[in-house]
Parts: sequence; structure tokens; C-alpha cells
Amino acid sequence: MGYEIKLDIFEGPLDLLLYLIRKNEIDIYNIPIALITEQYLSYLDMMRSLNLDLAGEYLVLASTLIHIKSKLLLPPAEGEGEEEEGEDPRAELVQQLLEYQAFKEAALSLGERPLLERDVFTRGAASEEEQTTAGEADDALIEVDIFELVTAFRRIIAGLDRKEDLEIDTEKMSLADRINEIMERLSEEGQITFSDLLGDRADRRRIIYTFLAILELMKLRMVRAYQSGPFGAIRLFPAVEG
Amino acid sequence: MEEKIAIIEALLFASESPLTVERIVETLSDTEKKEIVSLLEGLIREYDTRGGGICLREVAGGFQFRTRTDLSPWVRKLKAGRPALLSTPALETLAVVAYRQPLVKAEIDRIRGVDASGALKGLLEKKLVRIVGRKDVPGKPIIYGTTRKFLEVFNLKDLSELPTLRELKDLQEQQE
Amino acid sequence: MEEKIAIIEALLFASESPLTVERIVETLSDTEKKEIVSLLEGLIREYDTRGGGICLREVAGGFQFRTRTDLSPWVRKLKAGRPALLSTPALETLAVVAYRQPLVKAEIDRIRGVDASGALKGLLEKKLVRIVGRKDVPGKPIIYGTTRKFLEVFNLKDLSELPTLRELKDLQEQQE
Repeated sequence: MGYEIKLDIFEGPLDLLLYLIRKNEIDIYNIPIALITEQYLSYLDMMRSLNLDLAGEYLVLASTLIHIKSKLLLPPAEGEGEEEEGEDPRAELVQQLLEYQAFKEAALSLGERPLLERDVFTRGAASEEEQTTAGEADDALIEVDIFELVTAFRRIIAGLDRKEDLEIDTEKMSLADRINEIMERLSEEGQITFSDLLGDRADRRRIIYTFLAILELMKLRMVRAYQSGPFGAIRLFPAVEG
Repeated sequence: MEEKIAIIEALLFASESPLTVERIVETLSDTEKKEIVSLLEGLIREYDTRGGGICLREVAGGFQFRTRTDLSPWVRKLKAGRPALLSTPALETLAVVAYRQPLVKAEIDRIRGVDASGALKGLLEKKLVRIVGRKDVPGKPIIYGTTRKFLEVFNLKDLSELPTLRELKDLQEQQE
Repeated sequence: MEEKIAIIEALLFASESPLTVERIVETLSDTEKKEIVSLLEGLIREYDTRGGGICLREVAGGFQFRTRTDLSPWVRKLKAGRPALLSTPALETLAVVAYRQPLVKAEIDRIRGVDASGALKGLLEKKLVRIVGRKDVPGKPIIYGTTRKFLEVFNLKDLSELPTLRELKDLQEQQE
């Protein structure tokens, strides 16, 4: 049996299962579960004895296989009479295997396309114009990915004290949103009432964050709030000229 | 040669990413889109007929000069670098994202039967996959999709050019 | 076209710097320098006669394809509208503002460990960051926050959609 060398090429439990199905020339719609389970488990044993890292997913599939096997062994339950055959316990697994197989093939055909920097190459040198004109017009579009932004933030935070490494909580971000919105509107309109700020979309979350934002802005002494008597409209003014 | 073709050729050559017809229209300003498309088609034919080392191709929604595929051994030899290969997990993850986008990581994990975190991060770093947004369900999981660079690297005009697989179609029919 | 010329053309095109005859000799290995020089001269003539947007020129001790000099106004026009990339300092400053807003410059400086004035100015010009107000404390420092354009550029509905550090860490850990 020359399969030792192939061990590390399995991409996961589904991949191993597909390999066994292919190796035994089995019809995927009619998997002999007992045989496949036995082979699957002996592969896991082998991987373990070779000290290969066994991802938890391999064990999950092992238990799924054993579960299906036991279901197939059970006599059909009463009432689930002969006329109506219960669903094949293998159906879900087959579905999953077919789906995975399809994507595996898709991956292969992607890999076979003429790939940039492997099969085709674009112009290697930067053009003269690129080097001379930095071309950073003010209103130019900006091409950055949100992933780069988080990565940048993480990089900076990594160099700081541990206490800086706080989880970014989304509540603070919602608050920042409201603060931005309030300051934007104040600079446009000069003054604004609490209910103007809520607008038509006055859900609970929005009311709370708008209120918290105003408190925060007052604490920063960026806005002043006035109320025209009890139950009157709360009116906000910028505390200083922007 | 007509001056307009020369200009278009210079623009294509100078652009660092596939050049869209729209950008050419903006830059030339006095030429209709239809005319530019037909000039581009003419250029593609001209380079193909000539059989030189360069050809013009439509990729990622634009046009770009590229080296002829069959000459890649020579170019690789010159560049003396190993081709930037994607690992099998990366390629599988990319295939799932490409065909099922927009989707969340849990869906990728489910289809591949293993955790896709590592592969996904590599693809994000290579800019083949990007964060599209968040799903409006509890936990607001991040939604992923492919990038324009994905189209460039895999020589695709657009996503509809991805080959449809029979198995995939069968599955979708079964699911419905 | 002779295959050798096609190969040389692909090499010239893909090379990052002007390609010397010596490098071509090394790469082709079975062709004499003299022959390559004459093929290169032939290519220069061919492109010049064709009068397209590209020409082959001898520069810095090597050969390189370039856009025709008289077409540079068009190329410059194209480049003027190209997407600008953010420099690393700009990106880092933007990240700090995005995650820690509203905040004053002193706080950005402290977190990044360098003076953020330049980067901040650039971000203000690009309208990614704006002045939210002034803190009513001695010196009245300016308070910064991100703009609506920032959300648009990064395709976010609101700031709470910014990926958290934990989400990034989850992606990272699997690889290690």
C-alpha cells in the first residue's frame, strides 16, 4: 500500500473521504458506509502514529460516519412503514461531498488558467510618467482596502503598552458616528434640536447613542445645550467657532 | 497609423492596471465609445496576427498588454523568481469565494470542511479577496468577495466568465 | 515573425529595468550577442516605422519599451485621474483616527510615536478626515474624526462596521 506519502496532501476530512471513494471506485450516491468508515478511521490512526497534526474536523467527520453507520444498521422504525422509505442517512453527507468536489474541481480549473506572473506578465517597468508625476490630485479616487486599514491599526497598537490593546467595541464606533453627524450638522446649521438629530429613524439604539454623543460632546466642551423650560426642546450650539 | 490608435496604444502601455474603455473615452474626450471599442478590437487582431511577444487582452473589465502565454518559460527565466503559486487550500478557498460571493467565513468553512482562516487571511493579503461588508444577522459576520485583482490574476474579463460547473448546477437545482 | 524576436520582445516588455544585451544572451543561452544586437536594431526600426504608441529605445545601458515622447500629454492626462494610493504614514494615521475618534492630534502623535502633521494634512485634503471641532481646554486643540467620504471609500455603512482587532486576530492565529 503506497499511500504514506499522500497523507499530507489532504485538504481536510472531506478531501480524505473523496480520496477513499475514488480509490475504491465507489459510486458517490451509494457509499458503503461500513467499508469507508473503517478505511477512514485507519487513515486517522496512521496520521496519528505519524504524529501529524489532526485537525478537530477530522474527528467530527469520523463521528458523523459512525453515526450514519449505526443508523443504517437499525431496523426501520415502527410506523415508518415499507411504503414510505425514510430518508437515506447518507444523503446530507453525499450532498456535502458533491458540493466540495465541485469546488475542488473549480479550484483546479482556476489554477489551470493562464495566471499573471506565472504564465503571463504585464509591463515590468514603471512608465516615465509614473515616476515624474506623483499625480496625487486632491480629488483623486483612493484605492485602499479596509483590510489594510485594520492591519495598519493592529501594527501600531502592537507597539504600544498592553493596556492600549483594547478590543475596539462597536458601541464606541456608533458613538463616534453620532458625534461626527452632530458636529457636521451643527457646522452647517449653526444650532439644532435633539429631535432634529433623531430625524425619522428614531429607533431605541439611535436615541441612546445620540444622547450619549451629546453628553460626550458636552464633556469635551464642544457643544452647549439649552432647554427652553421643562419639557421644552433641547437646543444644541457649538461651544466654540470651528 | 491613425494617430488615435497610437494614442490608445500609448495609454494602454502606460496604464498600470487594465484600462477601461471609459477611461480612454474620458482621456480622448472627442471620440465615441463605439469607435474606441472597434479600434481596440483592431489592435488585438493586429498584435495577434503579428505573432510577437506581446498581445492585447481584455481582463478585469479593461484592456491590458500581456506577454504571450507560451513564452512564459523565458520570462520566468529572466525574472529568476519562482512563480507566485497559490497553495491548494488557498485556491480552494478562493474558488468558494469566487462562486458563492458575497459570503461569510462560516459558509467557506462548511463547504471545505475545514477552518479557512489561514487561507482567507493569505488571500486578503494578496488582495485576491476583500471585505465587502457585514451581514445583518446577530454577530454581524464579515462578508467576503473577490477583487478586481482576482480577475486580473486569473485572466478573467468579469465574474461571468468563470466556468460553470455541471456539478454546481445540479446542486443548485436540487436545493431549490 | 521569428520566434527569437518574439521571446526578446516579451523579455523587454516584462523586465523591470532596461534590459541589457548581456541579460538577453544569458536568458536565450543559444544565441550570440551579435545576433541579438541586430534583432534589437530590427525591432527598434519596426516599431518606429509602424508609428504606434510604443517605441523601443536604448536607455541606461539597456533596451526598454517606452511610450512615444510626443504622446506624453495624453498619458499625463490619463495619469491625472488615476486612483491615488495612500502612503503608509497616511494609512496609519487614518487607522488611528478611524478607531480612536474623536481625538486630538497629540493623541495621534502619541499612539504612532511620530509627528502626524504631514499625514493629517494630506488626509484632510483628501477629505478622509475632518475637523470635528475644538476641545474647550487651554490651547483649544483641534478634534479630528473621519468623514462620510471615508465611509464611502471603505464601503462601510457606518463606523460600527469597521472590522475589530479581534476579527483580524482570529484570521491570523490559524496561520501560526
